[in-house]
Amino acid sequence: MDTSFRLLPEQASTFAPDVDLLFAFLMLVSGLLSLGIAGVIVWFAIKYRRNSAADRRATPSHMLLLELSWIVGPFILSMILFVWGAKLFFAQRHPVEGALEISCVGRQWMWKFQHPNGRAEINALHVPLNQPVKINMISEDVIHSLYVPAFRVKQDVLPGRYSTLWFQASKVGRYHLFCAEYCGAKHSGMIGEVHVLEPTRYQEWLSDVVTGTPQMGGGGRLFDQLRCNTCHMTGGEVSRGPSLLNVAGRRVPLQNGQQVVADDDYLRESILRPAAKIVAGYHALMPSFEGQVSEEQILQLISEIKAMSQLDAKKPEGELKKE
Amino acid sequence: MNGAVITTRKRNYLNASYTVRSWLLTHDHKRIGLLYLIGVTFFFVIGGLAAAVVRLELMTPRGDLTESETYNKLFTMHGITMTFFFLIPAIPAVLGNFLVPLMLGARDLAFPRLNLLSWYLYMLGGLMTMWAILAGGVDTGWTFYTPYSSTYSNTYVMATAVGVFVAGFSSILTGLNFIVTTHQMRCPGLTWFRLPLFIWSMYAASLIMVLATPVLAAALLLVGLERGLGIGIFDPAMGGDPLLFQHLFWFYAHPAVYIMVLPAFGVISELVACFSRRRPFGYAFIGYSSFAIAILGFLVWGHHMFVSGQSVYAGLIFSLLSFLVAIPSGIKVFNWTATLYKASISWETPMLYAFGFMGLFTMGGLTGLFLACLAIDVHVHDTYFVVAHFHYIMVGGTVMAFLGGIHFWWPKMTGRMYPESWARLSAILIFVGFNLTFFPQFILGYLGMPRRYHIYPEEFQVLNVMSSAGASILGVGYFFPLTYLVWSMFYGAVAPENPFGHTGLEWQTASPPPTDNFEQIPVVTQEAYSFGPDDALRGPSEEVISIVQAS
Amino acid sequence: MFKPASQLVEVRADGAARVAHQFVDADQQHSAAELGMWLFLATEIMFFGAFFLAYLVYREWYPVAFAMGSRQMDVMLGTVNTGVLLTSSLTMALAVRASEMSQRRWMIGLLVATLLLGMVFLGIKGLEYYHKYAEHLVPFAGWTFAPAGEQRTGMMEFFNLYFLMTGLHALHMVAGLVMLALLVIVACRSPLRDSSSIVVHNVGLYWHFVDLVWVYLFPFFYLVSASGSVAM
Amino acid sequence: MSQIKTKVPSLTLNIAVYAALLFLLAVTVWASRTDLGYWNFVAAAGIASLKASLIVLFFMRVYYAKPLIWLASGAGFVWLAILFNLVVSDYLTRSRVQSAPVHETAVYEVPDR
Repeated sequence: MDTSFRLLPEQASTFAPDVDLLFAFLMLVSGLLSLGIAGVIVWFAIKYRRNSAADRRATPSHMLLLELSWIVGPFILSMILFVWGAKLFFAQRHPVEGALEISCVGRQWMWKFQHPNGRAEINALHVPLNQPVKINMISEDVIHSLYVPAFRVKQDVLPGRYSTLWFQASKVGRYHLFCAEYCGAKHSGMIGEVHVLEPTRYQEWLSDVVTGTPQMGGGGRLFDQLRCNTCHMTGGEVSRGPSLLNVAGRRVPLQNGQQVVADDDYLRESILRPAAKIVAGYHALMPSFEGQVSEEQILQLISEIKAMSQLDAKKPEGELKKE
Repeated sequence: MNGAVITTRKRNYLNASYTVRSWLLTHDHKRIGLLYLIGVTFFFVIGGLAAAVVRLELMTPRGDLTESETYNKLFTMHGITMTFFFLIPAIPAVLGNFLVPLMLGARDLAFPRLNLLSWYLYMLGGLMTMWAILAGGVDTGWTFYTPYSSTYSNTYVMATAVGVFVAGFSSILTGLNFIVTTHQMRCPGLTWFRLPLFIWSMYAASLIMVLATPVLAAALLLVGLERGLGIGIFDPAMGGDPLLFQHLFWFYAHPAVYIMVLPAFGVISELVACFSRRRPFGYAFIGYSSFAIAILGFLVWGHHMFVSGQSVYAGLIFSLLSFLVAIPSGIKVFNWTATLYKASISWETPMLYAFGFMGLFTMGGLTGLFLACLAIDVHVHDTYFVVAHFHYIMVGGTVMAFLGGIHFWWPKMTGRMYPESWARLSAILIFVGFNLTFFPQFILGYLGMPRRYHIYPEEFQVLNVMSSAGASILGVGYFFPLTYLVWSMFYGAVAPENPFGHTGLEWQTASPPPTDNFEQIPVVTQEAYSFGPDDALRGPSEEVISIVQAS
Repeated sequence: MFKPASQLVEVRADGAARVAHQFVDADQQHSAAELGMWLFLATEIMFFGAFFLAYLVYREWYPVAFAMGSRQMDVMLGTVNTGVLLTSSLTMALAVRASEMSQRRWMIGLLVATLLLGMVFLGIKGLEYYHKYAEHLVPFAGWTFAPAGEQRTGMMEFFNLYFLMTGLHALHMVAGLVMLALLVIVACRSPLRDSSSIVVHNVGLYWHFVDLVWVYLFPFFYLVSASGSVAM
Repeated sequence: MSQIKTKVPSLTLNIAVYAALLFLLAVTVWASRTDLGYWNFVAAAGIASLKASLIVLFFMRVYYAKPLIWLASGAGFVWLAILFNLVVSDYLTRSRVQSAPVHETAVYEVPDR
C-alpha cells in the first residue's frame, strides 16, 4: 500500500477519474467564487474604509437586475452540477449485468466476504482487475458502511436488508477498506484491505486452498444439510414447494394475486419467514429458518439459488419445461 | 450621544435588584438572556474541552492517549453539548432573548414566564446530559443512529436522550415566544418592512424551532422506548426499519443547522449595516431569503442519507432540492458584499468577525455543494470532508457571528465597553486558528479518512497534526474573550447609549436598558438602517474613540 | 347547508381584563395567547405526525398483518369511545361559548361534563388495554406475544404502534383532564374575569386537538380492512 | 382596562356540527365493513379528514378567525405534508429503482391438490 503523503487519493476504479473530474470542476468553481468574494470584500474594506477619500455618491440600496443575476446564475450552475452528479450516481447504483458477485457480511467489528466458489476471507477482499464486481451486503447487528476511498464507492450495510455496491477496479494494488458508518467501540478497527489482482492471479488465489479457508460449494452443501430439496426439487418436477430453478431475479406470482420480484430480499424473507409471501398455487408448509441460519449461510443459499437460475438459463428453452 | 460622562447610573435592569432570587425568578427577557449566556458559555467550555482531548488523541495515528470507548464518548460529548446546548441556543436564546423585544420596541416578550421556564428546561436538559456523561458517558455520536443507540450501545443513552428531549422543549418555547412577539408586539409604526434584518432571521429560525423540534422529540422518544420497553419501531428484528429513524432525525437535524445559522445571518446583517453605515443592499431580498432558507431547509434532509440505503429516486430529489437551498444563502453573501460598495467601513472588532464570517461561511456553503452533489457525496460522506464542512458553517459561521454579536451588543448588555485591541487580536487569532484547524480536514476527507476514527492509517498523520496545531491556536483565541469580557464587566469603560452609531431601536434606550426597556413605547417613522448622509462620512463618535483609547 | 357566519352572536363580557405589563391592551394579550396556543398545537401536530408517518410506512409494508391486527380490536368499544370523545368536544365547545357569554354556572357544568366524558373515555381505553394484555397482544416489555406464523412480525409492528399512539393520546387526555380540573376549581372559587375566557378558549383548543388525533386513530387501528392497502 | 366584544357561534351551529360528526362516525364504520379494496383506506382517511376539518373550523373556530390563525393552524399540516411526501417517496421507490432489471416471470408447475 502506498503510504506516502499525498493530497489526492489514488484512482483505482473506473469511477475514480469521473468523480475526480467532477470534484475538480467543483473545486475550480468554488475556488473562483470564494476567492472572488474574498477579494471583493478586502478591496471594498480597504477602499471604503471610514475617513478614506473614496467617492461615495450614488449608492443604490437595491438593484433588481443584480439580485436576479445572482439568483439565476447560481441556479443554472447548480443544475449543471446536479445533473452531472446524478448521472454518475445513477451509474454507481446500477451494477452492470454479469458482474462477479461477492457476498459481504458486516458485524461488530469485522468484514466477512465470500466469493462465488465459496472461498471466504475476513477484513480482506480480493478482486480481479478490469472486471465488474458486485457486492451483496448485509449486517448482523448495527449499520456499517463499506468504503473504499481509492474506488470512490461507499454504501451503508444494513441489518435485515440487503444493499449492494459495485465497482470495476482499474489498477493492481492494495487499498484501504473502511467502515464509514459509526458502529461502536472498535469502529476504527473495522478496516481491511482490498487487493486488486490480475484476473489470472485472482483465479489462482480463489483456488488456493492452502492459505485460505476453503468452503467450496458452501451453498450447495447447506442446501442438502437443510434438506431444502425434499420440497424444492431442483429438477423442475412438481413438488410440495415451488421449484427454485429460474427464480432469482424473476417475477413470482403470489397467492394474493400480486406479483413480487424474487430479489435477494425476497429470497431472504422466504427463508426466514416463508409464509409472508406464498407463491400462487402452494401452501404455507415451509417451516421458518429464523434463528437457524446465519446471515452468511442465507447469503450462501441465495447464491446457490442464483447459481441454479444461471445454470438453467443456459439450457435451451425446451428442456426447461418438462411436460 | 452624551453617554461619555455618565458617572452615576440610572436605574436599569442590572441594578434593579441584586438578590440571587431576583435573577433566578426573573421574568425580564434581558436577564434571561444573560442567564442563557452563562449556560451556553458553560457548555461551550465543556464541549471545547472534549474537542481538545479529541484533537490531542488524533496527533498520532495510534490510539495512545485514550481507549476507543473513551474516544467515542468524547466525540459524542463534544457533538451533543455543542449542537444541542451551545449552537442551537447560542444566538437565539442569548442575543435573541436580549434583543427581540428591544428591536421591536416592546416591553418584554409575549410570554415572560414561558421564557423563564424555557431557560430552566434548557439547564435541566443540559445538566441531565452532563450527569449522563459523568456517570459513564454515552457513545452513540450526536446522531443517535439506531439500532446502535436503541439496542447495542451499553452507555447512558437514555439519560442523554431525555436530556436532549427536555432541552428540545426549551427550544420550542423560545421559538414560539419569538413568533408571537414578532407578530403581536411590534411598536407603532414598525411594519414588517421596517424590521431589522435580525428580526427577520430570528423569525425564520423560530419557525424551524417550532416545526422541526417536535419531530426530534418523537424520534428520541422512540429510541428511548425501544431501549427501555422494547417497542421496536426501528428494530429490524421486530419488522422495523432503522432508516425511518434517520428520516425523522434529519427532518429535525438538517433544519437545525439553519436554527444555528439563520440567526447568525441576522447578526451579520446588523454588523455589516452598522459598520459600513449603509442600509443593507437588497434589504427585502435578504429578508425573503431567510424565509426561503427556512422553508427549503425542510426539504433537503435526505442528502444525509445518499448512501444509507434510501431509494435512488429519493436521493435524486433530495440532491436537487439541496442545490436549491444554496441559492438563498448565496443571495445573502452577495448582498452583504454589495453593501460594502461605496460604504464607510470601520474595522472595529464586530466588523472583523463579520468579515471572517463572510469568508468562512462562503467556504462552508460552497463545500455544501460538494455534499449535495450525489457522486461526490458518495465518496466524502462520513469522512472528514463533512466534518470540515459543517465546522466551517457552525464554527466559522455561527460562532464567529455569535462572538461578533456579543462584542457588538456587549455595551448594551452590560453598560461597559470591551477592550478593543485585545478583542481585535483574538478575532484574528480565532480566524487563523480556525482555518488551520479545519482546512486540512477537507483534504483528509477527500483522501478518505472516515470520521469518528480513533486510530487511523499513518499517511493521514501530517494533516491531523496540522489540524491539532490549529486547534491549539483556536483554543487560545477563545480563551481571550472569555477573560477580557468578564474583566470589562467590572473595569471596562462606561458605554454610552449608542457607541457604534447604529440606527436600531435597541440603541435608542439607555445602556444598559431600564427594566421595561423604554421610558415610553417608541414610535417608528422611518425604515430600518436609515443612516443619514452625515453618518456615512463621519468617523466613530469622538466619545467612542476616547473610550476605546482609555480602555 | 347552514351558513355559519350568520350563526354568530355578539356578546360582551363583563368585568375588566387584567393586562400583563408587557402588553399594551387586552386585545393584544388575547391575540398573543391565541396565536401562542395555535403554535403550540402546530408542534403537537408535528409530534404526532412522526408516529402517523411510522404507521403509514408499516401499513404499506405489512398490509395483511395490519388487517389481522385490526381484527383483534373491539370495534364496538372503539366506536362508543369515539362517540364519547366527540360528545366531550361538543360540551367543551359549549363551555367556551358559555364562558364568553359570562354564563358561569353553565360553563362550570359543561366543563365538568367534559371532564366526566374524558374519564369515561380513559376508562374504556383502560378496559381495552386490559383485554389486549389478557389476550397476549402486547409485543413489548418482555410479555409474551401470542400471534404466531406468517404475519407475526407485521402484527408486532401493528401492536407496537397501537399501544404507542393510543398511549400517547391517552397521556394527552390526562394532561387535558388536569387542565379542565384546574379550570373548574378556579371558576368555582372566583367570578369570571374577561381574561379568563381566553384561558378557557385555549384549554378548549387543546381538548379539540386531542379529539382530532383520535378521529384519525380510530379508523387507522380499528377499521383496517383486509383488502385495503395503502399501496399504490 | 378594556372590554372585549366577541362573536360566538350559536348553539344550533354547535349541535349541527356535532350531529354531522356522529353521522360521519357511522359512515366510516359502515364503509370499513364494505369491501372497497384500495379505496377502504382512502375512505377511512378521507372521512377522518372531513371530521377533523369540522372540528378545526367550527369547534376550534378557525372559520371565524383572523388570517394569522388560519396560517398558524395550517402550518403544522403543511409541514407534515412535507415530511410525509418526501419520506413516502423514499419508501415507495426503494425496490422499484434499486433492484436489478426484472426478467420474465418465473414459471411454476402447480401441484395437484
